[in-house]
Amino acid sequence: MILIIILLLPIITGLLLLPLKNPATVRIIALTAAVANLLITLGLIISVPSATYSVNWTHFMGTQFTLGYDGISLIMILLTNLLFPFIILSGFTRSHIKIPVLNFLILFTQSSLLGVFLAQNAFLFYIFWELTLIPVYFILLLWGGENRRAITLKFFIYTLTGSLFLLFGIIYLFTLTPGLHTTDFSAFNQLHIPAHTQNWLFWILFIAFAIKMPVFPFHTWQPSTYTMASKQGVMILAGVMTKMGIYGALRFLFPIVPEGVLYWQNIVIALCLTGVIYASVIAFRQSNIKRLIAFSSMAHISLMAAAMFALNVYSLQGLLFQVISHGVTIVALFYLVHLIQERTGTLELPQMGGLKHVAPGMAILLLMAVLGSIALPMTSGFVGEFLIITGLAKQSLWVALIGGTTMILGAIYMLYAYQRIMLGDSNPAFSKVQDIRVLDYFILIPLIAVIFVLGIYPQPVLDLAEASVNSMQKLLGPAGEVISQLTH
Amino acid sequence: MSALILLTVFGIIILYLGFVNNKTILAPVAITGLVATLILSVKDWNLGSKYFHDMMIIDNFSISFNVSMLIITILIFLFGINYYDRMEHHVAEQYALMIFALTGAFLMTSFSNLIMLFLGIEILSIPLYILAGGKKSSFRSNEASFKYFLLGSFATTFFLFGIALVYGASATFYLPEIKNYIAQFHGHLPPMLMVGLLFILIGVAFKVAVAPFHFWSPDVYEGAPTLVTAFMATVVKTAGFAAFYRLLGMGLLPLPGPLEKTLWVMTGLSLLVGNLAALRQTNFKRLLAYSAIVHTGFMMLAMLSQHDSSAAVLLYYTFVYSLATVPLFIIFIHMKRASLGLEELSIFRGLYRQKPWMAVFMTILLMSLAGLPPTAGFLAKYRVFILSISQGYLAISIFAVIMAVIGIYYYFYVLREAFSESNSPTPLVINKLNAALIIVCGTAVLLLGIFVWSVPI
Amino acid sequence: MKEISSAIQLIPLENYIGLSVALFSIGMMGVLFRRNTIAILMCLELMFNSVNLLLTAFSAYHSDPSGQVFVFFIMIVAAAEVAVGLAIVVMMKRNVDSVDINLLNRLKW
Amino acid sequence: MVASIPYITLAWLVPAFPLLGFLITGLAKNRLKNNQAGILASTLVSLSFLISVLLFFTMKSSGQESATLTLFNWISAGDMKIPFAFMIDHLSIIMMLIVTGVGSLIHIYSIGYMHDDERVNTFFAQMNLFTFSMLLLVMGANYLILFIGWEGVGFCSYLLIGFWFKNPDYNYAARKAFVMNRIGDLGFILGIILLFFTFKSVSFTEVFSQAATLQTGAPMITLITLLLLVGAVGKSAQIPLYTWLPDAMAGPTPVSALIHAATMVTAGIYMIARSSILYNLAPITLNIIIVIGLATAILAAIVGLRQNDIKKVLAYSTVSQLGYMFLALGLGAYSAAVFHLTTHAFFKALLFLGAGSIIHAMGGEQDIRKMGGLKKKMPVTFLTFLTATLAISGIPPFSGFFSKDQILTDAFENNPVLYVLALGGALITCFYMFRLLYLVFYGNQRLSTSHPHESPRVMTIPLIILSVLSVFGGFLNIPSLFGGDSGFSEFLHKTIISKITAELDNTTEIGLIIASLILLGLVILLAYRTYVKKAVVPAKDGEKISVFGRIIANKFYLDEIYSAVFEKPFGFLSDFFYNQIETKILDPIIDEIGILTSRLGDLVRKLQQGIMSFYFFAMVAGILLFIIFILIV
Repeated sequence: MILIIILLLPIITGLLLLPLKNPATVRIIALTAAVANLLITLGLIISVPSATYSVNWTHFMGTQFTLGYDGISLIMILLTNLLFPFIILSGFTRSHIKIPVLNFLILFTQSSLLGVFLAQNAFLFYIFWELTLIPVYFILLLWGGENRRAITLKFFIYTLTGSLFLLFGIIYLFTLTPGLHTTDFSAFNQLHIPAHTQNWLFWILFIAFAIKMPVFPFHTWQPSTYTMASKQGVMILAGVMTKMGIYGALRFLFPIVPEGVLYWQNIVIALCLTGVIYASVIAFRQSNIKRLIAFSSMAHISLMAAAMFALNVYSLQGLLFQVISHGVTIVALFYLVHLIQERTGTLELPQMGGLKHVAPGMAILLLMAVLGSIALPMTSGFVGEFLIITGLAKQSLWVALIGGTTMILGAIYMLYAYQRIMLGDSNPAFSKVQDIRVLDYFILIPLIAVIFVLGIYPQPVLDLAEASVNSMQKLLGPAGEVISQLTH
Repeated sequence: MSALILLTVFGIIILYLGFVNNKTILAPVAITGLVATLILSVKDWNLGSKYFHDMMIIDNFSISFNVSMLIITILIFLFGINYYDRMEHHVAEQYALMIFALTGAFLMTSFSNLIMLFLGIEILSIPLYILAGGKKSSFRSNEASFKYFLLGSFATTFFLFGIALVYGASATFYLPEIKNYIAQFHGHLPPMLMVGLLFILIGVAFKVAVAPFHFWSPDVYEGAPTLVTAFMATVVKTAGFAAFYRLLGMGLLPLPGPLEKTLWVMTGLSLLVGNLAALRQTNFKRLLAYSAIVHTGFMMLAMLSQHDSSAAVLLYYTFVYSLATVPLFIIFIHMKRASLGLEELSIFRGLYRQKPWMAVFMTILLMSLAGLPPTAGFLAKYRVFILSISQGYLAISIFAVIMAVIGIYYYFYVLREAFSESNSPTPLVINKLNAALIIVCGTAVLLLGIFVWSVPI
Repeated sequence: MKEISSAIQLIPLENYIGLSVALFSIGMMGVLFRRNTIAILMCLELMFNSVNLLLTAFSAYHSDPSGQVFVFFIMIVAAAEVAVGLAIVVMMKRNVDSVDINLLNRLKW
Repeated sequence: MVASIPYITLAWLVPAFPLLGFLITGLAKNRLKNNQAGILASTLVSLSFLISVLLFFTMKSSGQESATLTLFNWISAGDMKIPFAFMIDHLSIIMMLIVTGVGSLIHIYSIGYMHDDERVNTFFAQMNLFTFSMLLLVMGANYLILFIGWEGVGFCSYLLIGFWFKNPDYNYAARKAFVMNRIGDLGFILGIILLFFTFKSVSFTEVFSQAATLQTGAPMITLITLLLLVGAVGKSAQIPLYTWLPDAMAGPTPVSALIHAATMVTAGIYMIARSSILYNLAPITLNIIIVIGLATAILAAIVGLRQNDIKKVLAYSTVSQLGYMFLALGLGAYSAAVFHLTTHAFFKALLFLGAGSIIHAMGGEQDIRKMGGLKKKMPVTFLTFLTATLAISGIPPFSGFFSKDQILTDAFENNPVLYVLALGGALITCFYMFRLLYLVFYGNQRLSTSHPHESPRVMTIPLIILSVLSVFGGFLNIPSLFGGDSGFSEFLHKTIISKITAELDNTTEIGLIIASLILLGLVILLAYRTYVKKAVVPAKDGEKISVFGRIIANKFYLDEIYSAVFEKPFGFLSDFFYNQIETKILDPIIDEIGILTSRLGDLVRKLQQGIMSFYFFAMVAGILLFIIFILIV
């Protein structure tokens, strides 16, 4: 029951918002709903170890409507519900354009994301998976930056292409299930698919997630979309939606096509590492801050993807920890970038400089977020990436070495960007710029607090991840044994 | 049977009502007639009654298809109330002809004899030739009817020739007997029979506008009056597929290898040609025409992956497709009026700004056509894919998946227009009834997507 | 009836088939190559009738009346079609003052 | 919590105080008045110093070697359990004393030095943060805690080098320092990971206890030690990663004293000495360390000869002294290295603070060619500076003599060639240090404008204390030769397993010492004749100098080479990836697919000619094709 509440609370609130007129009330209601959802989630995490909610409601699009969660979903849900209050809060600005609709769409996105993470049934999963695209499509289309119509359509088609292959894969698995067919994950995980089938089925399933994450070379939609997207749009995209790809991969690939995973493991890891280097190197010379951070995010995500395919306890633990860490960090970063844009009116690094003189608070917060993203010890980023690199080293020292270069390259471009924006002699153009306001504190302080608290005391989240990794290994079947072989 | 008679009677009544030129009573009468027919046909459920020496068998299959067509026709008539109120003369004929066409459609769903099939097709087609030319003064309408007529009768001749050849070989018009006759060859048919069957299939394929026999449809759809187009795109296609399925199911299954291959080729071609041609289409009616061809391809997919549930899936698909298409045409009519007769996609600009709710429902409808969850269109496609994949047609399914992506592209292109600002916004007026109907259809599409009263296969 | 059918059966079936196929093809060629709508209508009639001929021949050979019954149906339908068709042609003539089939080509692409 | 040493439970206070200071000064930096921040920071650091002293004596008295204080469980994943724990043993207690002791002196000094800076509060906050991280580094009970401090100090040095952030060059220097450290850190972290895989733990006690079982020269151990070495090389500014240290002089002088002389740069030495057990198992690594250390020592010394910026000279001397420590490490004389580290902390901090007081007096002037004749003007500074110079040059009985002599003798035992090279380096050091001394304090003042004056007491007192230390610091470890008990090494030898076996017989040792002393005397004389008698002033930047001289003056063009080999190609690669691969290949491919399909779409549309005859033909053609198809198939 509690799950259905978590799932539906946002969307229902969103629907109630639509007829309202006054932006202020709309925002307040939306925010309260999101916060309430977060509290429920926390309560859930504390109280119930693992619940599964299943309405035997076969009339729902002809399948079993089954919600439930294990550790992996729990982490994703936690991330989603943790970030959305801030995403909504970040809309508390002066602009009054279609506030009800915007908040409705945001809450709609939240619900569908939660659906993705809660679904215990591939068909349901797919429904929500597609559903997330719809509100995001409109958020991008209606609130995006210049050239949004073309970019949005490209993003939409690109991601949908992957999704449809996923649909094909799901149906194919469905037809493989014995007797009266079903799309429950539990049934899929019991399938023993011949290796040669797994080898092609792997890509059918993986392509969707690879595009979503994105993994090199399926990333080309990402930089332009991020750069174009509105503040809340990019927060949703970078903060949560990229994690959908990771979640999906964990849900589908390892339990269902383990041999396929092992068969392609090295190639995929190679792709991911290419992505790491490629994105980091590109980020170094970007003049547009948003695109720079988009590429840095891609680098981190690629590292996480590599960790996923390293298939051992450390990398998976690190991955799941990093899911939260990266989500929080990237959202803080993008919020700051938009703050800078709103205050200074530009995103171009060459026009920046000396902002620290007029906005010291902004400078310090940005520096902290940057530290989180370059994985300085005592920030959550370090714990995640340390575990990830450990896992990669388990795979091979070279892999770890290449993956570890993010430590160096990240430091290079992030610190460069920071210095370019904030430091240097005071800039006459920015003399009027105000430092951050109360609202910004409300958003940034908690996010950055999370970064550092998790860096100093990561254990709670790690325990969550621990449980999920074990549960995953349990449900992994053959690959689970593989993992245990690799780790012990 | 009684339903059929009642329908015909009502058609004639309306024809006579044309003399008292009072348009307001036409639609109500027609709709009551349709509703009455609906009730009567439902009463025949599970009776499986046979007529005319079993030339016509009204079983659940035909009833369900009839009902779906009746519902769609009722919808169209309801929309017609507003559509025809600026037309002074010959409104009665419009309704009457549609009803007559519907009777033909009824025959097509319930035939068990090639003669009946032929009659059904013709009774369906001839009124459409006239309806397509409904706007007598308009060149386009004129051209539409002209092309439809010539190509249609040309196709009919082939169809007849095919029937003749089959008759020559099998000495019967009854599908079951033909089936038995074919069965004795174990797939290696004599050329004459083979060609005959091919011609019959082509005749039907032409009616449902399967590539490469689709050339008439974009032109006719564009030229014909929009409401007629809606009728053709939905009811006629449904009827055509009912006939097609019945033909295959009663007569020809299991299809001889070559014929089956032919049909697969047609399927693939329809998916490809329809999508590619729709990709850069700027005229909305043509766009829907081409997308209709694509949907034909999907319906073929459902029909050809021979499974017990094919009929159910086919019914579901056609109905959902019609339910989404008709209101889109209606929205289009309003936009066209607002933009003083233009038919480009750009006329949808500013819809969101002026009538956000309309835009939302248009989104739902287009999503359904594009096959995105949680709409019924998605479920329809999903079930089609389940059929084809479970029958092991993997290659064509993958192909269809890719084609679905292309489809999404142009549907969302339209949507993008609807949600972008218009440079010259003209006041858009949508009358209450139509708005209500559009909303009903949109909701229905959603609900059919979510609450479907059977498992997907 | 009997002697008619027997009379028909004097000529081997192949000839009937050949004749009607020939007629059908001639009609088809006409449809393909003529540009005058009236002529095309006539060609269509020709094709219909070739089918009728074929059907009669078959029904005679199978000594099964249903084929001939069908012929009557075809005649009626054909008549109806021609009626409609001519009406359309008249309308066309009124609009574009010609009966050339390729004159009406506004609807394309 | 194992509390084997009395008061061990107080250990967490040692880092806690600076952290507290950081938080207070950092958060309240806009409220604190002129000196409050400085005083607060200094007192807090001094408090941790007192606690360290307390711990030291309790430790000595209780005779315990080490004690661990576990605070909480930091990271645990799978079989990886990493507690957040402090370990205090003889090595770390010494480091703690140095860090907090020298640190508190420098803090006090800074109160005077940074008095006029408007961001003085930020400065102290960052200094405190640094002290905290440094203490984490030396107190960590496992390699990962050490790594936290390791990166923390790197980050603080980044902040403090770029303290005057208006100047882009300073920012660049800061970034350079951080990135170069990061390069080392990557090696370090990989080393730690391998350690974990080998020993299933990263805590010192367990690793070392298990390491005893391994046999010497095992490839894994060699690999691990090498990776750790990479970290040390980055942190302790050894070849090839030393170029950041001279640039790091962009920071305020106290920063240079604390971070880039006394504490942070010695972290590498500390870490290797800490891992002595591992390194003893990896002779190859040790030899590599010898080579690196010696090369650095000599090269840096040579470069130091031609530097004219007072802080640059000291920076290079730091690099070369660190080279000596590495040499000692390589020789396996870990305690000698740590001892030199200690004395070096005293006199190098003193030198920097003296330089700071000079710069303070000269109104920010750092070019020694513009100084001179300051002996009269600032006597305290002069005397302290002199003691430091004597100490670093290794003149007995100053502290530097004992520490350096120990390294030299160890080198001789290992291989006379090493000894000769090391001695040469020492002579060069001696030369440029006296060059500096003479140029700054002797002769006549070359810059007329400024009126140098002695620094305030808050600055001079730390100088005096430090000079006392650098004079007598050597007596901590008087070798048996001079009837000493070399207590320092004795104190350490439980924690650090030195590899030195053969003791040199006294006659050779005395011979060596005398020889070196004579040479040193000559060098000092040479320097005196050149810079005092002849009063030679180094060439202005414009003037022509010998090719060799130019090469040295330009630090062997290493910066230029690095930027040509690494930075420029990197930028080029970045542009190439983005402008060519991303925007010309990968992205267009996707677009091209779309464009291609729509082209096809146009083609298909064009089929729809709208002409009836064509439709007829198409239909017939289709039918015929299908007929042929079915008749063939």
